[in-house]
Amino acid sequence: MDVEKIRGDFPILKRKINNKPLVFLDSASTSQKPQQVIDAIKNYYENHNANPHRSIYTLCDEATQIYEKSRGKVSKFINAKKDEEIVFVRNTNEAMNIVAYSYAMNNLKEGDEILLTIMEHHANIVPWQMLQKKGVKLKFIDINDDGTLKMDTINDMITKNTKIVSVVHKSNVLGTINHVKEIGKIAHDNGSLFVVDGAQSVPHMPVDVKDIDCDFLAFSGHKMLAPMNIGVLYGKKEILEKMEPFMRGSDMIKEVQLTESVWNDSPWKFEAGTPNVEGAIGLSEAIDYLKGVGLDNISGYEEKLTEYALEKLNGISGVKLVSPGNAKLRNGVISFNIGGVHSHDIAYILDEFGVAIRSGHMCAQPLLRRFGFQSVARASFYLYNAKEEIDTFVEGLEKVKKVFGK
Amino acid sequence: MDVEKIRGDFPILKRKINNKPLVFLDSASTSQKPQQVIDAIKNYYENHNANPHRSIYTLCDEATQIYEKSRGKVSKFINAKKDEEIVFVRNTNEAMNIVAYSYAMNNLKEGDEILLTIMEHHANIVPWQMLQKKGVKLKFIDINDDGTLKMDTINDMITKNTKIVSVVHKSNVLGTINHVKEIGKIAHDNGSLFVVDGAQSVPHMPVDVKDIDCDFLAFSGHKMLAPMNIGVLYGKKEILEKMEPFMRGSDMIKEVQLTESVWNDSPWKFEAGTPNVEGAIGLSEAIDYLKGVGLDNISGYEEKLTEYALEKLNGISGVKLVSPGNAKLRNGVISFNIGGVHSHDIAYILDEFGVAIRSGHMCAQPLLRRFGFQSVARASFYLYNAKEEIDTFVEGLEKVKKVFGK
Amino acid sequence: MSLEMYQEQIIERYRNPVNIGTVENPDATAKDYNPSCGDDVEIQIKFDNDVIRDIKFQGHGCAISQSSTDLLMDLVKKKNVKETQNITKEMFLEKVGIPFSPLRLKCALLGFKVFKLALYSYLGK
Amino acid sequence: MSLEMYQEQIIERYRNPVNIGTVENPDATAKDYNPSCGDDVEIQIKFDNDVIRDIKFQGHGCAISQSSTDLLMDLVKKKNVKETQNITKEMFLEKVGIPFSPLRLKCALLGFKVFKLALYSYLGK
Ligand SMILES: Cc1ncc(COP(=O)(O)O)c(C=O)c1O
Ligand SMILES: Cc1ncc(COP(=O)(O)O)c(C=O)c1O
Repeated sequence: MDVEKIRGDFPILKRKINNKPLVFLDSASTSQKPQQVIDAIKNYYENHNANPHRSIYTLCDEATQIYEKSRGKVSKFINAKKDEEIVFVRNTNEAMNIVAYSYAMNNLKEGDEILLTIMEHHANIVPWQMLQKKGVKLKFIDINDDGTLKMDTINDMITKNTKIVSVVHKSNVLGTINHVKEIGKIAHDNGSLFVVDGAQSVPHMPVDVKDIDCDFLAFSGHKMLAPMNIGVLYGKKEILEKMEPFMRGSDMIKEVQLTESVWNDSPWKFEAGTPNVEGAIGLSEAIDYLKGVGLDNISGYEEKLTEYALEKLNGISGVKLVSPGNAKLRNGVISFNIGGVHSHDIAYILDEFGVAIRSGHMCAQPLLRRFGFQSVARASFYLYNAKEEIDTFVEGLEKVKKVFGK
Repeated sequence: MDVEKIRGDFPILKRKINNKPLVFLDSASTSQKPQQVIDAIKNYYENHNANPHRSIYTLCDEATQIYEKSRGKVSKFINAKKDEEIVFVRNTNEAMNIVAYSYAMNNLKEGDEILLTIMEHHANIVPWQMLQKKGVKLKFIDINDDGTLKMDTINDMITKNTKIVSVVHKSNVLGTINHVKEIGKIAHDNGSLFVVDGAQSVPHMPVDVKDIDCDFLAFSGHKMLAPMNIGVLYGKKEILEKMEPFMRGSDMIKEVQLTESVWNDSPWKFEAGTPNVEGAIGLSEAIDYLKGVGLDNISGYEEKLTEYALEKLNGISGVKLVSPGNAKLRNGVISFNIGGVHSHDIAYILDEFGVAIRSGHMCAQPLLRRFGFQSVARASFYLYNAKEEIDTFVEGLEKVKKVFGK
Repeated sequence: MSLEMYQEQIIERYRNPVNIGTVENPDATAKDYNPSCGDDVEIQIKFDNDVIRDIKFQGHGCAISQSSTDLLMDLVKKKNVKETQNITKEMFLEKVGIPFSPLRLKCALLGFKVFKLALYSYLGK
Repeated sequence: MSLEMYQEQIIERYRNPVNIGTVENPDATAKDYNPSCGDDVEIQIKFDNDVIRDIKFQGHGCAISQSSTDLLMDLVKKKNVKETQNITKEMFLEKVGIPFSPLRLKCALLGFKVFKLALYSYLGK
């Protein structure tokens, strides 16, 4: 993996922040975009833009092809059985809402249970809370102090009433990778639907839906080099087909009468209105880029960076990792605090060094509470980060301690 | 208005289709993008990209500012009272679904009525059909043969049970501009909520929500020079504040406990997950462009093009307009048929001349049925169309007649 | 130039389809739409010992979708289920022999899709 | 360099806030969050003839949000409702006199926002 070459593809890395080169360590929040993706957007609007599926002219056909070929690209990327299993959405949040509104609200009833984990992102908690008004109960699998899931408790927590098990593949705070294949087997043996939040896994490691055997997988393009507002809900064809649509309106229908309509086939029945062709081609280009580098190479490289960073952090007194553990457990995501200093102050002082890290509740308040934190700082790595950037990060942390007189 | 200069701003107009210059007459479906908008997207990703609202570093702050300033720009463009009345959505369809799911599903009950018109786009029909399962009745105001709404029947159709009146501002098939201010007054006098589908009006004419006094206005950026997948739901602050959220998840909350959450303030409570900063800056740039040319100039110019086109079409035997009427009634939208030739065949043959028109049901099947059509052809104009392009269009129509031996 | 798709035959079949109508007591019926344009085709089939005795269609649509459906009927009539089941899109297009533009393949294949649906529903019985 | 925002005073107030705690039988209470980080501030006020007799806060957050809230209390204590009602964001920031970075204005103003909410709730009574 030629990191220097990769860095050259990302124009924003030339940006100066407070007169220092940008050190972007917040890719778990959103990723930067390579020139290839930016150019694909530009090329789309300069040469092919039209509203797909709607008419019979060359541009419209091109837009349709671009859109549907991108669906095929995504399908292959996660090894889906059929392209029709890919629903284009805005982001992971929307994907989860489709499952919550269209599947759960229509199929679950009083007394049913949904099994989640304590390490979920809000995107995989808040949509399910809506089900409580139907008398559905939410249950949360706890974690060990090293940030791994208490796998041995699942069999006790799952019951005949558990209709849905929904689990994050890789935690955005801990970096923990959950054993989704194993959890999926428990869920299916129990007759439960199995949903995976792949927002942090799909961008960073090979993910194979056939191997995992999940019923749904949700992820966001913007975290994997693609533009904002394109994401994916993968769903098994037979489940999507039986589901009610979510958004209703144009393009998701075959025929509209005044008081009734015939739905379009899935996945189109879940894509109301003018779709995001720009986002689709951007995502397709991003996938090409990631495949070009190799997902295995990326996760291997991130592990090396994590190892180096953990070593450095261990040398700074007062730095406390949210969950301790080696690079194999943390996978490019390091959440930490410095005793008595709030994460906002850490992030702000690092910004003076050009270093961008996330601070706050990480959209995972229940997890933070589990560890007794209200907010944390997080550095996360991606293929374009250089080892030297970690040195700058560490330099910034020393300054934080100085400002706060530690 | 310097049309040649404007045309120079739209790179796609240099495109050749079947060796002929592109003549794009399908802007009512989606518009092309000026270089200024494309460059704004590129500049965003090359220099400012981050996930807004989430952290404390320079890029994040820039992305937040870009996003929220764009909201302010939209707010001023439609003369909203407050910036918080602008919810960023994907498109008009989603905007209508927010009102249908979050307002109507929670507030309407058996026996209530929703008043629509027969000229609605599917986006303003299908979401409301969902309410029928709650026992809500849909009623449709009819139109006159010239494509204008039967204004005199509204008072008879509106009843004390009418909780929502939702009307298209400008028809995407007929070009008719409805008297929304007047309809709104009737609705409000009746105590009904008043919703306007502005997908076709906002891009083409000045629209002022204070003057119309609508409770909601929906429109799509992609029809007004902005990128795909950014749109707007305007809603009066006091109504948005009282509404339940739609999509649930991250960013739309202030606090998340395992089984309950505190919602964020509106409009953010309607914007779950990573927002579309790219789309917002694209829309902001598009608004600057449209304001620079002047909405009044644009609608005036479109009227002139329409006049010229109608004159030419009148000279072609066999061409039948869906609704007859002068340029003042048609406002840049001309839907027609050629006796015995299906609209797809018309569109396909025109494509040989480089001319792109819409063909099909126009996402307005009830309206087409009202006029006895199953599908129609539609030419629609925008600020970048030249008079000569209409000549090419007419040349193509002559060929259609020849192919079909008319 | 791809207008050659509009051959005499297509225009003629569009104006005066041969296989239009309904079948008495059909053994299989199927209908589908082209969602982008609202075009539709409904096909009815009467079988006789697994042989297509009669097949008719009704529909609304462009010259391509309607005439290609009409031509399809010629092709499958009197054939036995097995034979027609094995016909692929590509074989159908080749047999019809009209140089359909890629842009119009969805139109050209609407009737074919509905025919397959009808076959499945018959075999599923 | 904008780290000058972290003055002695700010760090000191962050470590040892003067006005932290609760008020007995408060006449007004308000709480709000900074949604992007989850920081919160709750303010309680006891009035005496429309004069702020006692005011205290509790909260979680960064040095900027917590110390600026603490400083705000100094400013409004013993003042009368009318006077404090007229204090604008700008006036508050000027009086506190710390060169808050634009990036941190939301933090610096969280307590101010909650204080205003508490005033409204009192006046609304
Ligand atoms: C009147 C009208 N309403 C709604 C829409 C739907 O817009 P979108 O596809 O952007 O949701 C359109 C455009 O197709 C329209 O013309
Ligand atoms: C694990 C996880 N799930 C879901 C999300 C939500 O992603 P989005 O904001 O794109 O919907 C994120 C990212 O913030 C995440 O890290």
